[in-house]
Amino acid sequence: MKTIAEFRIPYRQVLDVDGRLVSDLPEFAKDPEELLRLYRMMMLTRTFDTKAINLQRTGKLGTYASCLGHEAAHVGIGAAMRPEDCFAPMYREYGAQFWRGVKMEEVLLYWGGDERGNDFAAARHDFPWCVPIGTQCLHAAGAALAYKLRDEQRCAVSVIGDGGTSQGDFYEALNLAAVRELPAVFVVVNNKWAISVPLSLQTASKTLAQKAIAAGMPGIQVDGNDVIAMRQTMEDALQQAREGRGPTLVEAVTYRLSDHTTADDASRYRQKGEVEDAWKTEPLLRIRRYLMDSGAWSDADEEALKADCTQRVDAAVAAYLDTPVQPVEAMFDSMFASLPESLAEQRQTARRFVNSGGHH
Amino acid sequence: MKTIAEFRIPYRQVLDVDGRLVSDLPEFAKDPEELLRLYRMMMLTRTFDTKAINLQRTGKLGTYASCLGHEAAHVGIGAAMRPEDCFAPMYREYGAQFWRGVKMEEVLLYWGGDERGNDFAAARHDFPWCVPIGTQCLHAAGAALAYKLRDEQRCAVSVIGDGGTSQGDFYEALNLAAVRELPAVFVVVNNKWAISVPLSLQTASKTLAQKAIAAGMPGIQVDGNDVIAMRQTMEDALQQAREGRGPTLVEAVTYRLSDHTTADDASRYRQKGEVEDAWKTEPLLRIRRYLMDSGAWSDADEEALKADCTQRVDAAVAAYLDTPVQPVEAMFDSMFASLPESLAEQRQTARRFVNSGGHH
Amino acid sequence: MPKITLIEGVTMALAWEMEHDDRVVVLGEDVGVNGGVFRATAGLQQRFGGDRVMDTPLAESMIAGMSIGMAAQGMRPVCEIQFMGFIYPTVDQMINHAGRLRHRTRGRLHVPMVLRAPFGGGIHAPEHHSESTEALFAHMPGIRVVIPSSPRRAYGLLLAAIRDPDPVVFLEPKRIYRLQKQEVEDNGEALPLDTCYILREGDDVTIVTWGAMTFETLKAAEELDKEGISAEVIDLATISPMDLDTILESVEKTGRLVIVHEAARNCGVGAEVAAGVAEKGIWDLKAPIVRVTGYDTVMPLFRLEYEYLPSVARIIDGVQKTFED
Amino acid sequence: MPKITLIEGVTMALAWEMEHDDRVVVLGEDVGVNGGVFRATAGLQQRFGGDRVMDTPLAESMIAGMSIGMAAQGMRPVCEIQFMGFIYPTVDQMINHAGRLRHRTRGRLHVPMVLRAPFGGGIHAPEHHSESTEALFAHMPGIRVVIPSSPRRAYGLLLAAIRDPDPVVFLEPKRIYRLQKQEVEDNGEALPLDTCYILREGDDVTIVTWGAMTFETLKAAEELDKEGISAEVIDLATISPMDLDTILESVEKTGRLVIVHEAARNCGVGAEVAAGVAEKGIWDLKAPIVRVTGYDTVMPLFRLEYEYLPSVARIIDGVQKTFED
Ligand SMILES: Cc1ncc(C[n+]2csc(CCOP(=O)(O)OP(=O)(O)O)c2C)c(N)n1
Ligand SMILES: Cc1ncc(C[n+]2csc(CCOP(=O)(O)OP(=O)(O)O)c2C)c(N)n1
Ligand SMILES: [Mg+2]
Ligand SMILES: [Mg+2]
Repeated sequence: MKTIAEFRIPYRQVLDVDGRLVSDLPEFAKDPEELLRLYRMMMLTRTFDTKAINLQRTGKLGTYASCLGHEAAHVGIGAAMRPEDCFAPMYREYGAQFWRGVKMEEVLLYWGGDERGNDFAAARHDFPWCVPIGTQCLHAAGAALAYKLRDEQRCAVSVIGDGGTSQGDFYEALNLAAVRELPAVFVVVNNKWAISVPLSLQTASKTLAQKAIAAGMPGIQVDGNDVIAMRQTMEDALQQAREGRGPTLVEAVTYRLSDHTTADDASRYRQKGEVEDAWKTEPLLRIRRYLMDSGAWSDADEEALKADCTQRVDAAVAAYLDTPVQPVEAMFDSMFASLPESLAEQRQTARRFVNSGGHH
Repeated sequence: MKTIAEFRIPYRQVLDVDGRLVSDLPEFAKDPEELLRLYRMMMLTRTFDTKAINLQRTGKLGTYASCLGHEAAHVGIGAAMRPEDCFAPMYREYGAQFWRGVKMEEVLLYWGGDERGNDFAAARHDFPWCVPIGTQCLHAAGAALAYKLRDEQRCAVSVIGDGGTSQGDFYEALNLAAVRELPAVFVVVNNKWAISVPLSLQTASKTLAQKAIAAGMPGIQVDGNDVIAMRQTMEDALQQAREGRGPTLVEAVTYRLSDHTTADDASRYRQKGEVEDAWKTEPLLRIRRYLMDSGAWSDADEEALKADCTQRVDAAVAAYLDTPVQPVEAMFDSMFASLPESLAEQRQTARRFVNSGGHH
Repeated sequence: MPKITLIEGVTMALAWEMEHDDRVVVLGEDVGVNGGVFRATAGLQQRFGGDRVMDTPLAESMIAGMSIGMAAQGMRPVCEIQFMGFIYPTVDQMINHAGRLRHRTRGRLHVPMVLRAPFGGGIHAPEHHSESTEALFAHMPGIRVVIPSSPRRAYGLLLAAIRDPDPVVFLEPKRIYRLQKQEVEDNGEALPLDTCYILREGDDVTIVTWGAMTFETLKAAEELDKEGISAEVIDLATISPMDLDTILESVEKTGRLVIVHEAARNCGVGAEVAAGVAEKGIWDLKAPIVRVTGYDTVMPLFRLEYEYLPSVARIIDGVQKTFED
Repeated sequence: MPKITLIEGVTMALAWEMEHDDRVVVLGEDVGVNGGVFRATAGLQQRFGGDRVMDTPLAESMIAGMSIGMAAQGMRPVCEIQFMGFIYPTVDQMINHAGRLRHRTRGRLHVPMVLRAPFGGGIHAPEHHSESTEALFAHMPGIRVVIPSSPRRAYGLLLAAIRDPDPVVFLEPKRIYRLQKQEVEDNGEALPLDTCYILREGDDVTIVTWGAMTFETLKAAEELDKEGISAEVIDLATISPMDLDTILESVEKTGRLVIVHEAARNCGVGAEVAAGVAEKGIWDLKAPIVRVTGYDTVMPLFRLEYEYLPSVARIIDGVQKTFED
């Protein structure tokens, strides 16, 4: 039979697992300072992540979704975006969010059960963490459409997981973005697992990047543990979007080194060996190797950085722990622009019975 | 960048618009009687369609969805399926359903506002017409899973339109079927329009068959006005499914020659010229030409067939018009296997006030 | 002043607001060239162009989700769901995001969107084209549900809905889209939300209803008048949040309450009206509260649909029940 | 006899029915090797294999839709939605197909499926993990909504739900998944659906509740006893279709009705209970009907969730209101 359509999915990697160059260094990466900025943020993110898990273990934080192993993918996204762009995350993209100005204490407040964590001091237009998987992709598409209609040179970026690619909303967003040539980039962070469901039970598609073909948009797979490849791929996709040449689907291949969340016990469903192997490919390792080999980084720098990160994280934790609980009225006061009568009455009831439920 | 995945979408046509062979005749098509069976059903379907539209125009039928121009696609599906297979239609696949034993008066009852039209006398396990677009694909996937779990050699076939391919349920069904290797075939009848929305506003994907790639399943585009290509493509896909080699997405390219439904006026949104051109490619024409050229069919046969079809359609219409309205109790009696008390009380109310609403 | 129908009131409100607010965009299936399957957006794309009046791909969750994204980024999307029977894929986006975004971001982002949909039976439509499931949306915190029952209210309430900084589900009773003409001045004047509209004053019984059923209810009220029963007819209009005070005042006067709606009875909005009065106005009641509603069945195909819809006779009977002892 | 928790009752019922009915299959996200995020399906895949206990891709509309397809073709799928906050993509398939298929085919096809989901707050879970929106499903014709409130009822009602030839939405109050242990014999005996369960007899006031709130309600009843108020506590159990008769009988005896639920108040199931009594039992009432419910706000994140959930004190206050005049 004759062929009426053909497609290919490209793959990008710049640094291999040992930090050796396997393809040309992109322009930005020729400036060591640029690479150090990425590395420092990856380190800060990991330091924060470790601390957050400890806070949860010691009862000072609620369920927390770790980003261990995702640092390159997340930081690469954040570093490629402009402040005026819009980020629609899922729930573990701290590396990208820190780059955009989201505060560590905001992350802690959110997982600590306080909506004020979603009231970002910076990136005011970014979407908050999104737990209902898939829905955020449509918000990104809508944001991109708003920018396009207003002729603003802004892009929207959403992140979803490998499991999330099974959701109809994900596909609907891709289809919309492509048919309207929206300034959007859809990132699939493929960390191989959706809680306990391995990729092999999630989809039969060989890559997740190829899901772009269904929408008629370009898809590319990138080594998500290679922060240089990640940032460059995002910059290319964003530039294309900004110039009105339409959206891109980026699959970042990485691995979830942690449990799904602190409420999960991954040992129930995956092999120790698999995780140990994954550790050999983790993202900080290779960029550090590369920086050290190129003489831009030393053990002393490493120690200093770690100390600095710890100090900054500790300060954020202190700020978080010092935040008093919101007054019960907060439950009502942001429901509508102005409070309907029926709610005003309930608001009084809530005040009357404050603390009667206990459990604090 | 290196390529990590490549895909191609094949296209099948056997008869061109003039009824000339453009590729080898499949086995079944070498028997003229087989081709005549297909042609007769296409003619019956078209005769029925014309009559149904007239019934609506004269107030004897509710809104009706015409299948004008889809006869080859629909009959090709029906002819390739086995009785024990399961069909999950949308709302205009009469040609496929007639082949499976659905009665013309059942179609009329349904569009005439009577649920008994969905109580097929034959194909008892087939799904009824499905108006909420996209949902039927998941029912087909579920049916296919049931057969697979029970080790039955049965397949499920669903049909969706070009517009329907934008629905999340469509994609979710494809993804599920592929990852579980279900005995299912998903047919996209691409008639170029979703009511007033042209394909160009529906999706940026060059073909609809390529949407299969997102699920990791094979996709093929077929000339949906070529009943031979259509039936053969379906037979291949069904055999593959039956043998446990997984699902296929079949895009049947055709054209909606009618208004969307009798409630629609397509002249509001599409060009006369486009429709006139489409008439030149319509499905009955080319198979008739082929049959006549090969001496298997004559003008006399044609006249006889038309007379026979008219007679059978008239009989069905008479049966439909003779069907009395259901008793008001019918509204309640099939809600649950056994009627809950609260409903029993409402059932009495309905009887007490029967006809009080008027409008009959 | 032009005499217009309810659906023309919708079109007029959309046109006015698009004319006066660049942020307003209309989107949905077939809303463009075709002007909507009921013609609610007729002429708008020709007038405002394809960027302001967009035909979307066929996906309702997408329509709601993209509208939320647009609204959160400063637009005022008014999206159309072609029939209420197809509104259910929007439920996730509406309850999990539209109604929550302001709350969960402490007001940093909000969702000034309107989700329009024709609803209700009685036009001999095909399957799934006659639903009345406003109760589903009325139960969602953070979302307003508004239903007009006249050309004037269609115009005024839709303007208010579009201008409201929070999400509004605007349900249009398609059975009366063209039933009645009213003089409506195209002056951009909105009508207040969160309040009932008293359609008919009366002393003996309060009948609360909304949407198309206001017509059967007013007919019933006329009939009852002949029997010497004076009925007050209240159009709930904003289904949620509900203006219970107006209803309580009326019941205080009449002592009797009948609720009429087309939707299924069980957990319908009528239950909330009854519960509110049973809590705060029970001592005013001289009779049991009566609900005259659609049945707890699937909306039947059209041969039986008028057996499902509350009839004038059923409403009269319901009122008479409140005079038995 | 083993003493088990509510969630163990769920697991035990699933295992029994899978053992005795080949048509029963369990499917959902993480229900396989992982045994469900709450362990409700723990051990089932190991015991019955991957064909009977299937991890599905991450898509709730898919889970509902495929279950409908399987059920219509002779299987008995019991599917799990991981949290009620993620149940909304199933609404379209449930209302448009699960609840309709028997009706629209005049009984040719039917949908013996169970849609299980943990629901409710109080476990300090993340956002969207604490919803109680049973009212949405209670308004859907053709669908049963069942909520157990004890290990015994979890076992008996789930067995009944799986055996029921029509679709059942089975909501599990996760806050009490492990709160209480009961002796439950694993004998495959189902408990009746469509009926209330009287948890405590009393003469002065009827309190209707369901799910986790039965615990606060029973505590409140104990407290009230000390004040000399004897409360009858009724577990609604089958939320829809509702067993109003048992409630009416109780109100006839007590003359007072308080309804307690965790869900938002507006158009919650409590409204239907109140409306039913205001229609059929109003003359028995010595006091206004009182609802003690969650607020019409978004369920707050966990630092405030116990300010949202009805407390024992609020229930006591609600009951006391019915004794004021
Ligand atoms: C719509 C929806 N369904 C289910 C869940 C529960 N849930 C939370 S995370 C998760 C797995 C997500 O996996 P993936 O998309 O791969 O992202 P990852 O967590 O691996 O980054 C599930 C099922 C949810 N949050 N939203
Ligand atoms: C979920 C849903 N949304 C909207 C509609 C209204 N509607 C009926 S047919 C139709 C267009 C369908 O186009 P397509 O999928 O191409 O099928 P076709 O009618 O062209 O065969 C629409 C929007 C519907 N039936 N279901
Ligand atoms: Mg993952
Ligand atoms: Mg089409």
